[in-house]
Amino acid sequence: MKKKEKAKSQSQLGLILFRFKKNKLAYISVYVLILIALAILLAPLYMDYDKAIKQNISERFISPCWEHPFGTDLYGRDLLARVIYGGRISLFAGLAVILFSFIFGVIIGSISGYFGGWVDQILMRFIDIFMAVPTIFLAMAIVTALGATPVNLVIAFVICNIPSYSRIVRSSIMTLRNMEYVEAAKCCGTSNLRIILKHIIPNGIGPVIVTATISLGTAILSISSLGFLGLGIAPPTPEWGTLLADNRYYIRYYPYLGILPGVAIILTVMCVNFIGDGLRDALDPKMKK
Amino acid sequence: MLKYIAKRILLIIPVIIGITLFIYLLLDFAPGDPVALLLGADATQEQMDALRHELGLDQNVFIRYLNYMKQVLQGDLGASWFNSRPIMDEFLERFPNTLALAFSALFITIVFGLSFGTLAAVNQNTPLDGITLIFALLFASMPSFWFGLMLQILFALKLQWFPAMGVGTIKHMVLPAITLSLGTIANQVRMTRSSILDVIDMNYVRTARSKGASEFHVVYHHVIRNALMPVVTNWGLTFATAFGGTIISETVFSIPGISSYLINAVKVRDVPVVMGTVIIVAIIVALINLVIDLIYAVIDPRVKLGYTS
Amino acid sequence: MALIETNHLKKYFKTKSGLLHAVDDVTLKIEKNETLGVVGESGCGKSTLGRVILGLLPATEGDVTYDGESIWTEKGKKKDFVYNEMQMIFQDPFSCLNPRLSIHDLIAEPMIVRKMVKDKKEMKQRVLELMDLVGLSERYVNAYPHELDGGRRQRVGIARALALNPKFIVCDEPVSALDVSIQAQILNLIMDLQDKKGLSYMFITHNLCVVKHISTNIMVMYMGQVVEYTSKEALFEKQLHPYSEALLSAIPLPELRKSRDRIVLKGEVSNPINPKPGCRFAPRCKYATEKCTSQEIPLIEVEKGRKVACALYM
Amino acid sequence: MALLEVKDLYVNYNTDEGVVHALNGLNFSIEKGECIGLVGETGAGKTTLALSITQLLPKHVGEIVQGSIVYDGNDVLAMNKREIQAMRGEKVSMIFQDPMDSLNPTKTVGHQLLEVLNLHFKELSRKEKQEKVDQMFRLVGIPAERQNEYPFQFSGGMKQRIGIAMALISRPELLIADEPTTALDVTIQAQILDLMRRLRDEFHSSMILITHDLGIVVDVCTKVAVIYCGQVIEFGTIEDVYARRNNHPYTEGLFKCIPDLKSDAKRLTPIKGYMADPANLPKGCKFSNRCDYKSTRCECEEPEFYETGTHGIKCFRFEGQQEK
Repeated sequence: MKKKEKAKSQSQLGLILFRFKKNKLAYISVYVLILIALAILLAPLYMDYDKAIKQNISERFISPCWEHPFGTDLYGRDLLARVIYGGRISLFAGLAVILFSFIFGVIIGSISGYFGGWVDQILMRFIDIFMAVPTIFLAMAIVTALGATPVNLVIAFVICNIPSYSRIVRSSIMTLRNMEYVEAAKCCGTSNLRIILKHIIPNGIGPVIVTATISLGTAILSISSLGFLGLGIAPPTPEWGTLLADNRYYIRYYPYLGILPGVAIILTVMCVNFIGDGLRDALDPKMKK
Repeated sequence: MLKYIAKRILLIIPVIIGITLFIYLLLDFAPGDPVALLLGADATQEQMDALRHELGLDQNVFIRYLNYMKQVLQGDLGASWFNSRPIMDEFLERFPNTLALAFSALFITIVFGLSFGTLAAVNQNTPLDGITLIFALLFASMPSFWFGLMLQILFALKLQWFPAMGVGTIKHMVLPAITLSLGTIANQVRMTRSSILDVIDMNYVRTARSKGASEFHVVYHHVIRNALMPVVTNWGLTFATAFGGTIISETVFSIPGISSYLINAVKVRDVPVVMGTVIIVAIIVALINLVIDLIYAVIDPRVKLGYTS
Repeated sequence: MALIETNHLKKYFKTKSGLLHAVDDVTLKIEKNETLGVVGESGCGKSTLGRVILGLLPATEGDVTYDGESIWTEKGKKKDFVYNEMQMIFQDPFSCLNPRLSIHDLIAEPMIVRKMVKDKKEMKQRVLELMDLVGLSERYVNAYPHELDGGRRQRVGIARALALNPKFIVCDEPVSALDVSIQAQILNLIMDLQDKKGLSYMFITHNLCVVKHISTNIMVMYMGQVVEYTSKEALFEKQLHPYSEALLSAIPLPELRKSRDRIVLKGEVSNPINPKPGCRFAPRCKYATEKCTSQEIPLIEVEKGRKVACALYM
Repeated sequence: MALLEVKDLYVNYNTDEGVVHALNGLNFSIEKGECIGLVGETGAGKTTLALSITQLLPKHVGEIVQGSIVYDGNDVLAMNKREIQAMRGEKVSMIFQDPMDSLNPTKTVGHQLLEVLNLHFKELSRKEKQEKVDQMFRLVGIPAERQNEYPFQFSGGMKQRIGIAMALISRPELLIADEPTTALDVTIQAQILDLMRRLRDEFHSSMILITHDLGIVVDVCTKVAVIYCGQVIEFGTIEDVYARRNNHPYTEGLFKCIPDLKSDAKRLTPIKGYMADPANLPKGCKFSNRCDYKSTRCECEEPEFYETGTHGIKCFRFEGQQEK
């Protein structure tokens, strides 16, 4: 009974939040992720960037200790510093990728889905073209052409992500544009823009946000994959992928070199995934119970 | 049916033209002179001009593209700018490795994805369901290069159960294929689960139960096939993802496949190699999608009858 | 002059299997303060007709006039006055309200769009007035649609339609998704509003029973065409077209009776895709003769104010 | 002995938003060969009752809290899975509301009929089963050749015919039809009702017809039970109830708010207010908040069932009248 009271007079958003909070794992993940993000964001306040890039051969391969909690790598750089500063690129490049893909995807998908007809046909044929090869191939080609900088990395992945976002937005809008409340809006002469912004996007955005959250994890992993392949960020800038690539031949002798950065990446990405999962369940209560 | 297949194959052509044109222009637009890269720093202007002429780089980019495509249509992908080896030869050598890898990953993904997804769905809201989902998310959160390295160190270098690198036997394939399927299994499990849960709520499943069928009969005869439909459509994407993932697997396990070929070409901007790879990959992905659509038609009578009528 | 008039209105849709004659040659007239009941089964084109009259769909042929003026400009744009004068009440109380908006915002939305109200205070007052008019308690003003039941949602939909003070409202099956006890409430409300505000309605339904009380005239449609068009009294007195007769007879009435002499039609409705000339009801009609399919059956006036399209009356 | 006897049944749905009390002490029974119409509005608990009888309530959500269901002398709630499965489909069959999605879209309709025989009549030969299927198709008015087609190739009315064929092929003792014609057009509804009447006479099955339409019941059934807020509030033969002399105030209201084709009254007489929230039910008579005759007693005390012959009404107005 009490629960019922609580659900009363809540907007849909409120209801979704209410359901999300019931998913403990997802709820905890939000806090953990905020902590990780703060640690990464505020790194300059408590940790010298020099520690992450300055080579110091005399201190190479020091196992984790009080001074170097994650140990040092083959050039004697502090691994924790490298992981934290590396996270800046991975996490924020990932966020940027999602943000821009989201914006472009919503714009293209809405136009395509709402107007249909030849506009849709043309846009979708373009989308087909970019879906013709696996994203990582496309991203590789774009990064090589533009040069390996963080900004170009983001551009490459945004181009790769737009198609799937557009498609999701498009299909969700195609079902919504036939809803009776959209017709009701048309009846009083609401402009197309207002219909899209006020009636369609707020109702269709849910699945897109879920996709965005889940693909944030994928984006972080893909960016570090390119780094691992030597196609991402140019050294010595620390980045999660390059960091592992640098040490890959020494991991068998110094396992901490692989395990600790790996755990850091997994923890971050897993939080993102749990949140995405929680959001999905909150948006689609049918999946629970 | 044949008409449909022909139509689908014809539709691949504009897509291929689009993607190749995009990449061709992109590589051309990119800063830096490939000729300078090829000849090194101390080449003279004459040498550079000569090579540029030899490679046809002194012409307009669209004309070059047209000439290139003409050549491709005759089945000739040209030669690498770097070692002048015909690209086709190189492909034929490397392709089987990559394909074998991608297909084994697809196979592992489907087998594990379907069985665990079904298991989780049927036991919805039990600990089994929860554990499956958490593991799926855990695997989805691992960088595959890291996972590959860990597998390599543990099972190849320490335990020596499998070879650490190269190709040759089935054993060589095990670790790379597992690494590769890591990224796709999680998604497959989740999709299968949610799709089955969707179907299990359908009225026709209730109808089947009302006929007095056992739960196993209901799931086996009425749920799985219908639940497979959205999952099967996703196999195309799964394959593409696995195919893209071979880059990592091949790098970690030093497999001479098409992906490692591409990485090197991309690093030195070997345009014909990049273009050739993109064309071949696009064709393969499109064909796989076609095959998957045909499988779909077998499962869904609506589509099948739509083709024939 | 009639408030709403259509003249040989046609709406065709292109489909894969041919041209769908959704609305085929409909001529109708709705006077001020009158209600036209449009009755037919699913797929007979009644909803499409309503949408064409409101200008939500462009007509393939023919025109819709409001007070003698076409609702379309020369260039094919909808004229501005249409939005203020003509509104719609929808069938599905669940999908007709945007779930993200509160009841206040839902009712206020048309007034914001048409810039009818100056400030927030006036808006709030207008909204409360409208809620009162449709019998919604004030405490729901900040509620969201998912918190209301079907009957109350339908009241919100009616309040929204009334927000712009329209003269003409198309009611597209407004009660068919509701329970009978709620149905009667909503029907009464719609009739009361007509008296209070001098509204004209086009009332679309599949249930002849429902239009019994509300209509002035009734139009029976079958596969895109009008088969009978007459005053309510005349129709319930005697149905001239065999389809109207069957439709009325098929309604299960909650009363004891000895014999069950209802007409059961054979066959089912098909789509009017590339229809053949002749009566479209002929395949299901027990009176059908060769005459029915060999020639076009026009809608002809058999008595004053009574039109039927049937070979029996030619 | 009654074929089916439901006694004091309470069913809850445990949802995220709280507990919904779908059935609240429902009593109901049906004799062999009877055809009872179960009338009520959305949310009254009609479908819940049907699903409780066949133990098909949604897992984890629907829960039988109290009461008993006895079918042919056997306690349904005590049956194990196998016994329930043996009962479903063979002795008790169901016809569902929405013909659009009550059939498996990827199996031919013939196969779906055959499945019932494969489950319950294993002793029959293939040929015999096939013959039965053919015969069933003819009986519901579908050419037997069409059994190799898929559900999407049929119209709504045809699909419902197939649903009926599927429910009757095992010649069940009890048929539960849950709003079988609600999704159909009136002229098709008339066809289906006609068919159901014919088959009811032919198969001699007992039938529970669930509907919201009082008009359908009088056409097909011999007895009627009116259900409101998860309770049967009036029960009797068609003649008892439709004579409209003594009715529960709710039934009376229902009759009044159906537009009458004969009267010329301009306004309808609706039942005021809305059905009580099943998550938050009133203490006394569940209808008291909408009732014109209510007294303070109705608000705090639940009325019993007062019976006169075959006619029972759950309302204090009829207290003491049962002797007459």
